[in-house]
This record gives sequence, structure tokens and C-alpha cells, in this order.
Amino acid sequence: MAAGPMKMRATLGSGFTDVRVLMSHPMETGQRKGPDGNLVPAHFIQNLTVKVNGKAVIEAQISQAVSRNPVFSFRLKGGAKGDRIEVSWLDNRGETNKTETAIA
Amino acid sequence: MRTVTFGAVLALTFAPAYAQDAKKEIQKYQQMITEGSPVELYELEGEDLWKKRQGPKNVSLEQCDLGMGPGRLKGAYAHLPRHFPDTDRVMDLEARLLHCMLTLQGRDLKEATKRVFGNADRPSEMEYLSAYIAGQSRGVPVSPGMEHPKERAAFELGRKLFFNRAGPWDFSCASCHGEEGKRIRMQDLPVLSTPQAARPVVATWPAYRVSNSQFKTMQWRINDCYRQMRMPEPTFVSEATIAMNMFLTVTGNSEPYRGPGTKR
Amino acid sequence: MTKSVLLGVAALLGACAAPLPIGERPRVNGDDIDQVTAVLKRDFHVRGAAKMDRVEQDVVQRTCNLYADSPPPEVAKPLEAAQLKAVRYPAGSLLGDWKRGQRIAQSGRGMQWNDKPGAPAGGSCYNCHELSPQEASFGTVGPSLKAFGRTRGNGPDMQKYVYGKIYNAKAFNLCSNMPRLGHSRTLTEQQIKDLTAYLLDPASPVNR
Amino acid sequence: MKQRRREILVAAGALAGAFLTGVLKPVAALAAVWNKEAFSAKDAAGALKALGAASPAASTAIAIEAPQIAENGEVVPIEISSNIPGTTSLAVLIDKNPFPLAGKVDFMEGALPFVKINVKMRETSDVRVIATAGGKHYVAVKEIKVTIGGCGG
Repeated sequence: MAAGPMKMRATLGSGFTDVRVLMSHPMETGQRKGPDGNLVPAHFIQNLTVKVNGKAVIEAQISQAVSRNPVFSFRLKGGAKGDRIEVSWLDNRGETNKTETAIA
Repeated sequence: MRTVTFGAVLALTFAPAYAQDAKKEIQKYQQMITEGSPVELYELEGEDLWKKRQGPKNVSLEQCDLGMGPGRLKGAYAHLPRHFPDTDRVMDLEARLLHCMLTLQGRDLKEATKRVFGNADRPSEMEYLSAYIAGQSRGVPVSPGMEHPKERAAFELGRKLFFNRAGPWDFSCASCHGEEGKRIRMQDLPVLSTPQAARPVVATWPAYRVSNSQFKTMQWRINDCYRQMRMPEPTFVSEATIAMNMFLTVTGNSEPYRGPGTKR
Repeated sequence: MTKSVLLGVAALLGACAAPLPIGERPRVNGDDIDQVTAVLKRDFHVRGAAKMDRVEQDVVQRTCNLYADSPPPEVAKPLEAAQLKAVRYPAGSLLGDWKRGQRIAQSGRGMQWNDKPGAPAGGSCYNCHELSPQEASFGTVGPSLKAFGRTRGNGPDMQKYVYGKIYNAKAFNLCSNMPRLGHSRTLTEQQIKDLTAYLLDPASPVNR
Repeated sequence: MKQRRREILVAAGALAGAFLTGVLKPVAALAAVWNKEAFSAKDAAGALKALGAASPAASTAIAIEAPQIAENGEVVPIEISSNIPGTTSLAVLIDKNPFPLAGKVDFMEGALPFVKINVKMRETSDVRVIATAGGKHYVAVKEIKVTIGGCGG
């Protein structure tokens, strides 16, 4: 899949909220040869930001060592129904995408 | 077969602790990749394609009848393959989807089957659609058609195909999937002719394969086994492939569907 | 018969049809084999090196299919003898280069429709056999061949046996799961010699 | 529940573009740093140095949950967490990868020091997790074996 769709699921636990984000992204290392024998240029997410109700709570920097179509899970302290979670990414080509969900 | 099973039980009992640990760790790996699977992304894309107007008639597939009535998806995949009166053929999911593309959307066979198996960069329409539709059967017990004479004939043909040795390497499906407790490299080989081994397989295909980041369908799975058996290529949704699918699905029937799965 | 009787019989058959024989291997006869082969001819197609003649069964395959891989000795023995007679042993030493043999043992390529035609094939040995203790990723469909030369010896008779077994496993056990790697022209004479060395050479990791 | 955006916003310059399209608020944009020196380091020691964590202290309060054997190096799931009070960051290094540093995650108020992600491993290797708490660095190590899964053809 090309870089694009995202999906997020937030599950309220006791005292914390589990969040799982799925991202479509090739996460090309720049070291892999394509069918034509040439190296496929590096193309990977470098930054992930998680915000809760507009406030940043996680800033991640990642490398091409993260697998294709990344699945990123994290935990929020507490959490309440209706809290708005936003996850965005930025890749090495300057492409960006984001998704939002409210804790149900 | 009975003696083989007994042998396998003995082998397991006396297997060195190392092998037991390795097996446990590989199970853990399998579980963790399933938890961290991007498979839902494929379901989302498939939903879009299901609803997308396409073909000369510019209609979506939403009125496609997968056996539960036009547009009814809940549990439809779990009841495939089955006999369809309108075509008087036993069809699996991909055969039926192709049928709907041709009839509802007015597309031609060549165009619709030009690229049935995709790759990591560009999955195929069939793959996306299979992900979406299979996902609508989660929790529904796998119960393919087993009554109609053509359904029974498909099962019998699939069963014969499974054990049929041919090709330059003299392989049948059973050459690899015929004996308990065996593996190829590190990969355990389910004895697909037995219910206990077939059940978890049919309950989790189609599936996302982490080794190549690709979403794969049962038609592809059968196709790729025949590649490794050194045989010519099965034609997409041909009677032989549907019979194979029918044999596996009937053998593994009854467990609730829990796919699309995630494989190593 | 009248139409209603026919319908009645059909209904009866439908209602009383035996449950599908799940989990059992079917006994097949010659007609079944012909049916299956005809289906394969109709429903499969040529791709790359995989031509349609591959669906046709030779006498070994047909016999194993007919007897569910357990033919009685009076059927198996003459066929094994004929297979053995067709093994072509090269003149001179049967021991090639174990280092090349190791690469052949590791490779699972060859004869598939996506393999480059003309590119050397592998033997797929590790898919089914344990060989060198340094390779942890081995299959178990075939027996372990760990320390094969060290425990079995590596004299001329053993060399001849190993070469012959790789060339045509069916010459020794008619319905063996192992491909006939020489007979099918998957591997060349030199490649089989290299594999023989991989199994028998005292310097090979298989024997160390 | 379904949240998605189809439009991928490609900017001329990453950050400038993000500002222009308003996808990332200035706060996020400022924080969008990527430690090139650490990510380009070819060995674990170099990456640790570039992270300012040259000699972390061994700690049993860092948990690395991962399979000991991964059937495929393209996807190795790892779950990491820290019980060290005041943990503000977790970093993952895979010693034998061409560039060992796989990621560094900073946690602010509202997030627990817990992350699960799939990583690529070129071969069997030690996986090192560095936790930072109160300006100090701690480390835990786990070996993960990478094997060949199937027929290899």
C-alpha cells in the first residue's frame, strides 16, 4: 500500500487508555533493490505526534527500521470518554497525514 | 494415518526442551504480529472499493449477492464456497466477486482479471475486497455449502487433487501437508486434510503476510502452493482451484471465522 | 421411470447422502487419476518453464497415486529397479566441492514458473533435512542428515549410494517424498557431485 | 470510529508546508526534530553518544516484551515500557542493523512510558532499550533471533 490511510482505535482500561494506530506507509529503507535493479529511494516516516485534546503528549522520532505499514501502540494516563486523540506523522519527503478519534 | 498420529504424539512428548521452547517462542511471535497487524487498513480500502462505481455500467458492487442476498455481507464469507443457483456453479469469494464485476458492473473478463494478485506497493482490487468482505464474517462459524450435489462433487474433486502427485518433483499437496509434526525450514506444516489442522487455517484466510507486507487471498495461497510444487499455473477461479478451496474449507468447517489473519 | 419417481429418488439421495468423508485419504482408481489429470489440463495453464506436460503422470507417480504411496513390494520392487537402472553415474570421482554443495543445499529455487529459465537450480535440501549444525533453519519432512559422512563412512559404495539417492530417490523407495533431482534434470551432474561432497567430505560442516 | 484522510499533503519543504496547510500546528512543527546524527550512526555506541546517553546504567525496571525467535526479520514486534519513576523517553537500538537506532519516543504529561511497534531486523541481534529519567540514562538488553521462515524460494 502506498502512503495514505490511517486508522486508530482507543480502548479505555482501568487507569489508562490503550491506543493503537495503523498507518499505510512503505517505510522504504533506501537499501532495497526494486524490480528494475535500482535502489528504491528511502521513504519513511520520521516523526509521530500524539495529542490529547490539542496538547502534545508523545513525540516520537523513528527510522527506516520500523516495518512497513507501521502499527504504533501507546498508553495514555487515565483518559475519559470523549477525550479527543489526534495522531499525525511526517515523513522524510515532507508528506504528512493525521487521524483523530474520541475515546468511546 | 493413525500410527503416524501416534508417532507424532510420542515425538512431541520426548522432544527436547529446546524444541518446545522454540515452538512456544514462535507461537508468541505469531500472536504478537497478529496484535500488531495493519490488516484493518485493507478492510477500509476494500470497503471503499465495494462502494465505488466502476465499469461500463458505472455501478458499485453493493448489490452483489454473495449468497445471503444482494448486498448482505454479514456472515457471507463464512458460508463460501457454495453453489449459486443463478450460475449453477460452486463459487468461492473471488469467483463470485468476479461474477459481480462482469454482470453488475459490465466489465470484461480480461480487464477484471488482469491483475488479481497485487504486491506490497499496489495490492489488487480482489485483495482489498476480500479483506473487507471476510472481515464482515468475524465471529460467524465457517460453514461452506455441503449439501448440493455440485458442492459435494467439488469437495471430492478437491480431495483427489490434494493427494494427486504429479509434476517434475512428484509433489502432491500432501507431500508437505500430509504428516503430523513436520516442518519446512522453520515453518510448521499443517496436515490440511485433517479438521484440527484445517480449522485454524480456514478461520484466518485471507491474510496479511508480514514477510512481504502483502495481503493474500485463498486463490493466491493455492496458486503459490502449485508454484512451489513445480506445476503449471492454476487459472484464476477455475473449477480446480474452487474445488481445492472447498476441500480445505469443508475439512476445516465449524470454527468461528476470526480473520483476516496475519501470517509470518 | 416417471418424472415423479425420479424426483423422489433424487430427494431420497439428497436426504440420505452420507456425510462427507472428512479427514480421510481417498482410494483412487485409474479413472479417478484420468479425471484429475483432465481437470488439471483444463484448469491450469503454461507459465514460464512450467509447461502443461507436467500434469501428466509417469509410471512412478501413477503407481504411488493408485496405492496411496504404499504399493506392495511386488509392484514397487521392479519399478525401483528400473529407476535405478536409469541413474547415470559420471565417470571418476563422485565427490565434488562441498562449499558449492552447501549453497545448492541452501537454495530452494529451480523449476518454478517464476525462476529464471536456465539459471542454476538449488536442491532445496534444508527445506526438509537437517544437515550442518550451523544451520538452525531446517525442515523435518526428511530424516536428519547431520554428521552423515562421519557416521556412515564415505567410501566408494557410500558415494555411489548418495549420488544415486539424490539423482533418483525413487530408485530406493518408490513413493519417497524426495524429488528425483537428477532424473527431473533439476540438478546437473556437477551439482549432484557437490551435494555428495557436502554430505560425505570430512571437511564439510555436515561432518564437523 | 473510522478516521482517515485520503489527501496526502506534500509540501515543498516539510515544515514550511506543514505550516502552510495548517496540518501541523506550530507547536508540533517546532517539535518535529529528527536526530539525524543519532539515526545515521553505524554502531550502537555512536548512536548512544549522539543521543547523549553514552554510558547508560543497566536497569531491571525496563521491560522488553518480544519473541525470542522472530520467524521473519521484516516484522519483529517489540513492546517496551519503563517502571523507572519519571521516565521521559524510551529509545530502541538494534545493534546489528546498518543503522542501529530504530526510534526514540518522548513522553510528556498524560502519556505512560509504553510503546509497541514492529521493527525490521537484518539478522539475530541484541536489542537495546534506553530509558531516560531525571536526566539519567538506563539500559536493558534482549537478544532476538531471526530465522528463515518458509521455503525460501
